[in-house]
Amino acid sequence: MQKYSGFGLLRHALTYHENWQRVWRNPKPKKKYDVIIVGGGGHGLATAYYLARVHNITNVAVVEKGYLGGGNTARNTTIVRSNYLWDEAALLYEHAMKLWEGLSQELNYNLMFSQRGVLNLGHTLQDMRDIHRRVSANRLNGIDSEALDARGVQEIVPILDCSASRRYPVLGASWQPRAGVARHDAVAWGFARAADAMGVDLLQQCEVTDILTEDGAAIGVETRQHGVIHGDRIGCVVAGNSGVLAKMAGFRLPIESHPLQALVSEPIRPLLDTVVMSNHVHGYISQSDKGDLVIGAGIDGYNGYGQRGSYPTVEHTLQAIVEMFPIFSRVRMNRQWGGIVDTCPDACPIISDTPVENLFFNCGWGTGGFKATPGSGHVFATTLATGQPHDLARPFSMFRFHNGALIDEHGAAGVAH
Amino acid sequence: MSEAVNAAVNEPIRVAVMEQLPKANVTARSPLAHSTRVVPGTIQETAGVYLWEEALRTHLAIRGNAGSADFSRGVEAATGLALPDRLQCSQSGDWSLSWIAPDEWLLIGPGKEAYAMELSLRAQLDGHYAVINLSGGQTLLRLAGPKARLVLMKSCPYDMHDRNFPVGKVVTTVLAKSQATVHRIGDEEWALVVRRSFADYVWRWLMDAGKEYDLGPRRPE
Amino acid sequence: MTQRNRLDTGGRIDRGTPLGFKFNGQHYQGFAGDTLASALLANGVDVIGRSFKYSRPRGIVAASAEEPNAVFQLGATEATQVPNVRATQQELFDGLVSQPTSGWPGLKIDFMGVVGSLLGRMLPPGFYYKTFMFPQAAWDTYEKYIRKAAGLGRSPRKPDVDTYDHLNHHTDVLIVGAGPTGLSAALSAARAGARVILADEQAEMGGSLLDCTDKLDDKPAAEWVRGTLQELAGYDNVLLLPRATVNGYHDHNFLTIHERRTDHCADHAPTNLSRQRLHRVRARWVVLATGAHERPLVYGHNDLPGCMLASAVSTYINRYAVVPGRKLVLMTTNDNAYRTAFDWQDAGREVVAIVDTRAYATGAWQAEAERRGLKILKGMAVIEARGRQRVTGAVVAGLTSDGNRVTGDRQILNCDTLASSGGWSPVVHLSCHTGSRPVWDDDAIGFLPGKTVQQQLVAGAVNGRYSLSDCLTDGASIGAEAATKAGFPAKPATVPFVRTRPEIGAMALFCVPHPKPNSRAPKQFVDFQTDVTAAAIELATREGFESIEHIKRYTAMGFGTDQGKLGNINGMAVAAKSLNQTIPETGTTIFRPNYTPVTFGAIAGRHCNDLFDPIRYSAMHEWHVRNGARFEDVGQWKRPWYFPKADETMQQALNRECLATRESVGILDASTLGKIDIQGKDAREFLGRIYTNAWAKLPVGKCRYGLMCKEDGMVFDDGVTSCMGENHFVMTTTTGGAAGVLEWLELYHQTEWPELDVYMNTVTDHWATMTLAGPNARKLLAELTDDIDLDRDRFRFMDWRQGTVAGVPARVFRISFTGELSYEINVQANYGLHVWETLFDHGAKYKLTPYGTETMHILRAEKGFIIAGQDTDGSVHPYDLGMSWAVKEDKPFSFIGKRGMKREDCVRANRKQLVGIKTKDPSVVLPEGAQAVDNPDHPLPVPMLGHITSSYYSACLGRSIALGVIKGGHNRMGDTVHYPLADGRIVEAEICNTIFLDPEGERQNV
Amino acid sequence: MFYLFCPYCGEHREEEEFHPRGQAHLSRPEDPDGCTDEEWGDFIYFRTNPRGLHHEIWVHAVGCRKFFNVTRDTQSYEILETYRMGSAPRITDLNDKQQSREVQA
Repeated sequence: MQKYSGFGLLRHALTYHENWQRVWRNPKPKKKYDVIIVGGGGHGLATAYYLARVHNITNVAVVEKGYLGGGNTARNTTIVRSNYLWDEAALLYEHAMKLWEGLSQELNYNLMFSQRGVLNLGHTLQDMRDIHRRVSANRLNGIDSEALDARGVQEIVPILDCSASRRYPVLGASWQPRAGVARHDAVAWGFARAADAMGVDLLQQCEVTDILTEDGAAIGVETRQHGVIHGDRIGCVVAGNSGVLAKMAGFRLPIESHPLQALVSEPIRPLLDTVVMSNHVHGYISQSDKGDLVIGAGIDGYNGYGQRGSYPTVEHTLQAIVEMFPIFSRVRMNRQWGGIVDTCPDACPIISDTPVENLFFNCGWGTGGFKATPGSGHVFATTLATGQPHDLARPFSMFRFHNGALIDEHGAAGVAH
Repeated sequence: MSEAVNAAVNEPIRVAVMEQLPKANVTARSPLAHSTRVVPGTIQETAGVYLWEEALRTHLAIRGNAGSADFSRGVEAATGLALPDRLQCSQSGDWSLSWIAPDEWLLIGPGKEAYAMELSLRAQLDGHYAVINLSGGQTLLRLAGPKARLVLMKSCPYDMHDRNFPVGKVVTTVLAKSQATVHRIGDEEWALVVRRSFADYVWRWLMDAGKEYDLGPRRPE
Repeated sequence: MTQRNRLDTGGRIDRGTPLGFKFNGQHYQGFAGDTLASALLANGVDVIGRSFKYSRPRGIVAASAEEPNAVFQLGATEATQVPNVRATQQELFDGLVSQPTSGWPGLKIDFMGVVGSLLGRMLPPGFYYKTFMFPQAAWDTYEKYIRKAAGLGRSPRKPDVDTYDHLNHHTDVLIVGAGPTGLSAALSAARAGARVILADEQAEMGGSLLDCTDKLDDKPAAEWVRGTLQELAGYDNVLLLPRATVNGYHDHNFLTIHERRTDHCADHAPTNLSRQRLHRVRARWVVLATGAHERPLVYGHNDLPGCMLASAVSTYINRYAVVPGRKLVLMTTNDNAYRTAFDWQDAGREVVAIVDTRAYATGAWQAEAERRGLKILKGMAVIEARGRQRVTGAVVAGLTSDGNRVTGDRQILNCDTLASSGGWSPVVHLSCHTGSRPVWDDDAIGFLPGKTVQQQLVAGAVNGRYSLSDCLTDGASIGAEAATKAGFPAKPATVPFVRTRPEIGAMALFCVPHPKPNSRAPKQFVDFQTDVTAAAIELATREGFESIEHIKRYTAMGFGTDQGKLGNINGMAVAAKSLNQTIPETGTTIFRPNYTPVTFGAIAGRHCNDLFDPIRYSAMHEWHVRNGARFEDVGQWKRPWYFPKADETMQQALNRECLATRESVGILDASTLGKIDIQGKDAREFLGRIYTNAWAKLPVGKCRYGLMCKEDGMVFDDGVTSCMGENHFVMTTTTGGAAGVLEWLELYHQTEWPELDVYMNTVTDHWATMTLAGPNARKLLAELTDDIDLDRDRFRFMDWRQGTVAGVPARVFRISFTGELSYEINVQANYGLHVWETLFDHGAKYKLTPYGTETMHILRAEKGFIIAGQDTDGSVHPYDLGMSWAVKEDKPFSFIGKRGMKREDCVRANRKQLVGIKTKDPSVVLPEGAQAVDNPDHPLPVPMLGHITSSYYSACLGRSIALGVIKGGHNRMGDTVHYPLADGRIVEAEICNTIFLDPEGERQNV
Repeated sequence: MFYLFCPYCGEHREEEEFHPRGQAHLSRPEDPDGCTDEEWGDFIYFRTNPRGLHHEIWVHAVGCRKFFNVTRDTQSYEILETYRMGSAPRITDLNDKQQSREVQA
């Protein structure tokens, strides 16, 4: 793998950048792999990387119907945090957080992971109860987390309107200083480059049309472009399309695919250095290193694979942003887009074996997948390498929806007398 | 002891019905009692739009099976109004009967007659039906004037155009972030039924939307 | 400075109305009818910005929405700042103040000239992925510097002084674009009687006709425009929307139009008028008549000020009477651009040469050029521009016929303006917003709208029909087709006759080759705003970024505020060539809303500040305000939280309210609780199915508490339901849950059990509800009623009675959420305030004390009553709550939740169960949310047992009390657990029963 | 933004008046108590979630408050039909699109 550095850049500049190597190969598919990973997004590529790096399994194919990192990896608002409520989720996301720290150096690819802190605002007394509950649990789980009052919030984000005259005044927030954002494309590309360098075949423009089984066990995939590719184990990491893949294998998932929208403003001079999220007025916002305000909100309520959502969601989101930041009223929205998120009933992922032997699914991350990318790949690599779940992944079996052991991150419904 | 329970001793009471208005001289306060005083503007003739509350009317929801001849006959016998078709309103004098849903209608009339009307409906109806007194839970707003339609277009996603919303039509739709049952009662005359707890919000919204058109209080007769 | 580039005659500006404006601190003058861009060009302002990455001087390139460089900060005051306004779209007004947004280090300082080109070369695409990694901790520092350079304009620092609003429309035909195509489409549709909306982004409708020198029916084009607009304005079924950009095309023909109502008048809007308006349009049929953008050619140093689009040069001359230079070189791949040379010449300026890339260019246009004495260099191209702050010359060389290589000698033409035309790119953006992919068309040399499921028609240049007469005819027939499809049979309007010269075929050329490889050639810019060059795109493909999406993301092509309107197709062509593919094989990226940027405020509309969200009030709200209540937001309701007296702290107020209630009588406004009226003969059966407990035998006149679960067995709401009659119940729900519960009930009724005869209606707002609680409640109530027998044995706990309270007919429910003797009085809401005030008139002797939600919470916690949503969170079932008494297992119907709460995980031991928690130190109030542990010294992560759900200081008990969940808590009564707090304290506490006060329930039965 | 034909109001209405309520034609098992955990879990959580033709329930929340069924393409978002509770869809295959017009109830 060609080493990247400032010095290397200078050297290439002197030769007019004519000698840069390819970041990954365009290999011909082999007939058979030890592991086939369906889905070349961040999670799939991370899985391939950790299979090779941690488990020394390099006879691996990543099969991607479009281009690498072209799904939700490329469409999210890049927030990384680990301050989840329930132990199972918190430990999984914190595992990811620890991997994020130092990942640029490990991959020799600057992921622009910027730990500028995330605020989750509270606007009602119940919000504040939930915040204190979560912060308390986080701290005992070893996750940096603080509960702030309105004044504390105002100190961190001077441009946020924390006055009592707002419709839903800011009462406080939870604050995770280690949380932040990362450059989404770089995550996919960094993992891809490193995995490729260890021998993983990245097969783009290769669409899986069927999952082949024999005696209740998966043996390979049928692809539109390259016919049958065999694999000893198959891992599906196809956010937004998990239901479609599951149907090929003959079972259903407790998942519904919904549109999730995001939007950006035109680039403006930086004035917001942290990530601000509000469940109650319903919007979240950060500012990228390019100057765009990156904004998101909730999912649309209907199933949809259209990578676009409904306009009222955009309206509500910007109403929320203008409510929190009245000074942004004259800033202009440049672009909106949508991703397809697989939502589970308990807002937690599925990292699991399935009714089909040798077939494993990693899906259902809902709106929270990006932040877990390295952690998800790391634990799913263990599943694919050993056939047994990683300890952190064990609670996330799809069969929890049969026995009832859900991990309900929806949290409190927020109603009170 | 209440009449309902008293009666239960002899014959099972099916539904609790009561006169809800005081006999004594007690001041009623409409949901907008605090706001009606503050409509801006005094030059009534030139306003593009007029907004006022027709407070303290009788509002009864009637539920039943539209397909049953007995039911429609019973409603007509009690109210003097034919059961209106989908999205329509029957009107006679002070009373109006609006379609709300395939099994629901809204009867609006003079403020003091809710109890008598409910009794009369119950006397005429049989089988599976319901009458629900909502007189305290909602109020009637009136919007009028050449710009009234524009105010509605600012507020509701529904098609307010003449071709789609002729006089006589009734539609329940979104109004800002609340809802209203909108009835077109004349070329430039609209009636809006809104819920009590949202009335202040709707009122402030409409005043704001009408600002551009020099909103005024009740249109001169 | 004078308007040295302004012509004495012509144009559509009003020389009688001069307007003063400021740019970059300098005062200038323009005329009414100018855009900011045309006024700057009139004043000879060449350099209007510096490029983002390489700090190169940049000038105005285009005349409309595709302008990449002239992006300014507008605003005379802090509150009226607007970032990133495109000068080509901003109408001039008197007093306009503008600033460049990209002037680092300063417009006039030639930074790159100083530091040389090597630093520029250190910034290839993706350079940041490859650098700034070491040491790990330093990224924060690097990033601070990177962020300093980020962004164009700036956000205001003060709240907006203007307002924005929405207007909803429904229309038969929405026509996007009022150029020749849109106007003739509108005529056809309007005459048929269809409701038509015609929207155009410009101040004046007419599009290209406003700067066109062709005659329509032998008259100036503008005359036809005037006549057409006059006719359209006369129809009451037509709405004309100028200054209105259709920026988004959403599903089922929903489109948003951003109208700038006052941006052309002044810095901010006049009173009572919204600054901008968002039209939300549902159209039966949409006609896209969006036209095409001219595509510039890519060549060396093509970003120098003075390099412009050919059509833009014509627009400035014909529409604004501005000739943006003296000596023109025109490079073109097509006949159409010859007009620019003719316009230039007609304006009395020198045309140095027409450089036509086609060796075969011999036709009517060439003949006209020759007739005019213009020099044409055929089969040649400008390979680079010369100059520093502005073009001073063009280097011209021969081209091979395929356009791939340079041949022959180079010559230098002296000029100050270099116009180029590479043909047209149809404005297909809107057609792509709902997922349709555009399709490459070799004849049009551009992408045309693809197949769509929307009810959409396309006409004119957006469909590759570029000639004026084609646009007019196509518009007329498509307009008629749209009206017909919308139910208004229509014939195409007759269109005027256009005298034109025949055109010969254009050449598909995008990036002009250079004798050096692109990597070493002078920078050939593809996307000006993001500083993406042809070499950068080639480098991306060399590194393996082969998908057009990868190329876009790696190079940032198209990510500017112009979204690559000028550059994207050229970029795809460069990529295709580099990958040895055709353009359709390379594909295009997806265009997404917005077409041009839209103000946040306009999208938010009036849903901001006081109107952000409804505020719901009870009938007694005014009293609460008068009496100093502090309010709590519960859902959309404002509920009194507590009623502090002067100088009281919150805790003091709560202590007073609690004690007053327990010792005498308190009153709570409970109107916000959801109330659902249920009538019908199966109402009882229905309740039995949706509640966990029994309803079969509840007699008329009685009330009962019920728990509601979802199918998973988890509690989601609760409340008291009263039997009003055999066929009549009134259910209460939590305040926040009311709407959701009613919809839930209807869902089951309408989808699962339509055979049950029940009707359900909300009566939440109809009844004002006030709860009298405390030992003196009966005495007080007795003073106000003479027809309700309040005797403890005849009107018992969990009974309800009808009667009169304070002269008002009422339903009185003897139910209690405080554990005290308690009556809930319901009267029609119009009389709520009267009854409430009368209670106070009589209540003084009992020290009647109003209390809010907080005291209610304390009083109920003393009794161990749960609050759904606070003590439950969707993961606890009734048994977890210790409420097995509220579950009737042997009902004939398997009620909702029954099966769910029997699942394996729901019946295991060690579930989190609701218990009481008493701190060892009675003065310590545990924070709600605190987590219990058995061993506080356990290393991280510490195993947790469960959290505190409710916690208060109880003045009645003189100590703190709490409810919380503990793993296996029901079997751990008396155990000690520890609560480590954020401040380092570890609070010891004992697990106890949830009922802290009056375990026998005697107080409510007195 | 969707434009849905409410089969009870007999008109198209804006999406803002409706709430989606998930997959249609699921029926609650006759004998919940006789279901295994797996069967019960399947009923409450597992969905077909198709890319393409989908039958789903919507409620005309701000309007007539009636629930009804919608046949919709989850890829193109085309509404192929809407129909009342208790009736069966006419379109069960995307190839049947040509007969797709909302039931004008």
